[in-house]
Amino acid sequence: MSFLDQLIIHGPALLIALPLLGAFLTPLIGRVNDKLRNLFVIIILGITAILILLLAQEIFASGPITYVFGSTAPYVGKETVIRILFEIDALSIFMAMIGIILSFAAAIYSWAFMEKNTGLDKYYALLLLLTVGMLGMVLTGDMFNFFVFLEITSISSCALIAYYVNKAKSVEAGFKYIVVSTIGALFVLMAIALLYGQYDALNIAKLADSITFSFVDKIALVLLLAALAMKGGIVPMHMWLPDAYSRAPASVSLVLIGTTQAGLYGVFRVLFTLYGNVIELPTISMGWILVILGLLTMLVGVIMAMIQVDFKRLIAYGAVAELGYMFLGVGTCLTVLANPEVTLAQAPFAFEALKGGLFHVFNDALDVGLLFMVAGAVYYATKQTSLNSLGGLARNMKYTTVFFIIGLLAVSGVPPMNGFASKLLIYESTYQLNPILSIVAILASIMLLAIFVKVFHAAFLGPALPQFEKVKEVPKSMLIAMGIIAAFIVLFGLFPDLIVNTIVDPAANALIDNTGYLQWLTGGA
Amino acid sequence: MMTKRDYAAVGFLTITTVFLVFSMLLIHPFGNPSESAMDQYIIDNTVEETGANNGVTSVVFDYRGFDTLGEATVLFTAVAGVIMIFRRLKQ
Amino acid sequence: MIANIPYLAVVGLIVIGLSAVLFRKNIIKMIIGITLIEAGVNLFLITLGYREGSIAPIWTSSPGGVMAYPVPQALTLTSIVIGVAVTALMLSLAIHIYRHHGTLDVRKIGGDDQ
Amino acid sequence: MNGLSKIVRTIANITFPFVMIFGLYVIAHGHLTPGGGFQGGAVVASGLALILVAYGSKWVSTKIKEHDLSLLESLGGLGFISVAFLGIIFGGVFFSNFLVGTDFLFGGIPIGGAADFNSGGTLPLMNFAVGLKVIAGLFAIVFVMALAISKKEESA
Repeated sequence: MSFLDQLIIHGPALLIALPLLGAFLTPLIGRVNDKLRNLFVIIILGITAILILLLAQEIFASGPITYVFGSTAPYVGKETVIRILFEIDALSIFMAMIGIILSFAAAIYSWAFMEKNTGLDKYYALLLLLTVGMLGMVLTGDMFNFFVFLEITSISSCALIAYYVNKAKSVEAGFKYIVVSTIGALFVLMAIALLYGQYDALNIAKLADSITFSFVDKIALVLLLAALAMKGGIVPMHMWLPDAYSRAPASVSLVLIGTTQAGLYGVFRVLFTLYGNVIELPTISMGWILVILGLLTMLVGVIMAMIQVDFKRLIAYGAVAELGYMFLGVGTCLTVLANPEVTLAQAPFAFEALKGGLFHVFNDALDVGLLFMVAGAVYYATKQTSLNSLGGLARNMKYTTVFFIIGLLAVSGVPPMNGFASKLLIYESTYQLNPILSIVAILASIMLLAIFVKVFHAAFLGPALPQFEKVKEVPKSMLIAMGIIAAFIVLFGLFPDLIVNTIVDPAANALIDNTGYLQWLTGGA
Repeated sequence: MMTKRDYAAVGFLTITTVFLVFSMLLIHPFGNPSESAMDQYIIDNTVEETGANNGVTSVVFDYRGFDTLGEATVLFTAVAGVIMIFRRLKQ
Repeated sequence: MIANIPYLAVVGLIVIGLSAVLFRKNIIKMIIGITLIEAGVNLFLITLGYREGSIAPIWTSSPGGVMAYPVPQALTLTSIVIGVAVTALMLSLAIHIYRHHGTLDVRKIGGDDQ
Repeated sequence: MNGLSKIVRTIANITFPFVMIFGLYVIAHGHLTPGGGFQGGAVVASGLALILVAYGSKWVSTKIKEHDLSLLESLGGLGFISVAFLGIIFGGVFFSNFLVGTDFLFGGIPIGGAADFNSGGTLPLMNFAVGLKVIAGLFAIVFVMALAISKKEESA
């Protein structure tokens, strides 16, 4: 067996073990040399990214991979699943790609952005741990393991949000975040305990196979959805999100988007896979709840974004609005899927909506990430965050301005950027469910465009301000990081069909049809 | 004085309580869990498979060892976070 | 139904903890509330594995018997350690909040800024 | 934080060795008796915290630095993950218990519930690694918090 085969076989374990090893080693290497440590972190994340690509190739070619920890005999019979296993299908690897791109960009961005701060050994270790948590959440096939990684993500992101401890607001944002996410995680644990108490299993596939949708299951579903939607920042539970995003260092905000998406992944996995066999039972209402929450999220995000004067806080509310689109797309799909009278073949728009929603998960991560990095660059150059005191930066920060224009167009869904590609899918498909939905969605997009054009005008155009005369373009590492993300945005915008067909389509298929996920259990492979 | 937030909190608390009470009453009776194939397998095979007398340790470090890696990571994360939060700041 | 009465202790702990988080204004009391919720969930987890008249799942030379299920105990152990980590981080943030504001009362700490 | 009175220090001096031995016993016998790396580590760390309370963080900070604790913790974590990695090499899968049933250290299988220290495969190794990690980690948390509070007292 060649080395490459071995790498793919042990890939799922290495994806977690490698960044984890990096996190344990980072403080040791940081004692030797600072630059070496930065390089080490970037290399570790780079290798992880390559591994993810290798695995993705394998999964898109030949279906889900399972990896059992601790034994070569994966399970004993079909009745008992004893050990923890990773189960990676197209959706998992899709989310893992998002996470690793964000972390990789954040690590490069941090090189110059965080250079003048102290405590960087721990900062980089926590960044790697956050990546571990994110990857673990999306790759795992075990409910309790999911909870453990959820906690790793919460704890590391809380510490990173409170990075600027000398600012009271950052500490408060961190505290708010940890309280909210701990209670959420405990709800998740309670739900896991309820499921374990009934079915004596912790494995997602095993649970999905035996779930009967009793009353206790419904309570567990509510607990899981409430907690995970909160992690995902969906509207009645979004209060922590703007604080956390805007008070964290820009590089951390970037990765935080990934953790929010991992929360959304949890929602999707619970709805479509864990409760996938009984999805027809909760009638149509579940999908409509998602749709309405999505619309609310959109509107609240856009309206709150309008009145912000803080650059990063405004983007954070923009990010909230973007989250609404994903819920709208997925909810639309669920309304059809949960309706026993309509099959999927009769309503092809449902699948389009799901694809749009999932594609938008990727696009939102890139677009909002780029905007956060631009906001960080502006802060780095001017030490200002309030839009009222910014102005005329386009003269001195040419590249940053270009990146902001790309991000602005992408986030508000203007062709030819990637945001347009996914939003178009969502508009078209939701229109067929109910025209009002797509009208609201388009309206929210137009408002986003207006808001960000205003920001562009306020920060980058206008007369040169005397206090910003000496402002210089940001260092290369930050430009490279922004460039990577911007390149992805343009690439996705120019060839949306390619991306949709190669990675989004398998992910949507994996979500809609959970037989692939349960295959090894029900005796397929 | 109850504010709007307090009413919301009371409502949330009531709903949670009702849900939890119902789920507690509907789950299997206290002390009589249903036959668990997973746990029974572990009880039957721990000694041969892991060579440990302590069933819990064998679950923690062998059958569910990966959880323990995550748990150790959580602790590492918390320590790194606490040390980072109390770091010396540049004046 | 009647056999499930002991489980209500779990509900009690969780509700007391939640109400502390929601209604107390002191940050330390909120943290205590969260640890109470955690205790409730852990209690629930560990009772799931209890069988009437069972012994701990440890093989000794003493006469054996029915063994309690080991998996919930292991899960509880993991969850307790996670709880310790979370509490440590929350307390250190509380120390910082106290440094900045000289108080732990949430009403006197800035609150939301739009 | 300053130390406490002489009485407290004397009692701490007397109890400290017992707490240490008990904690290390719990770690070492994790695969035989109730306990394990986490529990034993917590016992040892609480013994160290006793010294911290009795003698004060200033005195302790002359003996050990927080980055040494952080280093120890990293070593514990590395040890744990390397045992798991060795599973790939010797057992063919991550976290494989490759030592059990061999003639190597800890390879034995206890028969009929008889306590045999030389058993458990990789479990004792992981217990030691986790024990080291928990001792260093928990003590580091308490120590760093105590130092932070004492600095605040000085400046006030």
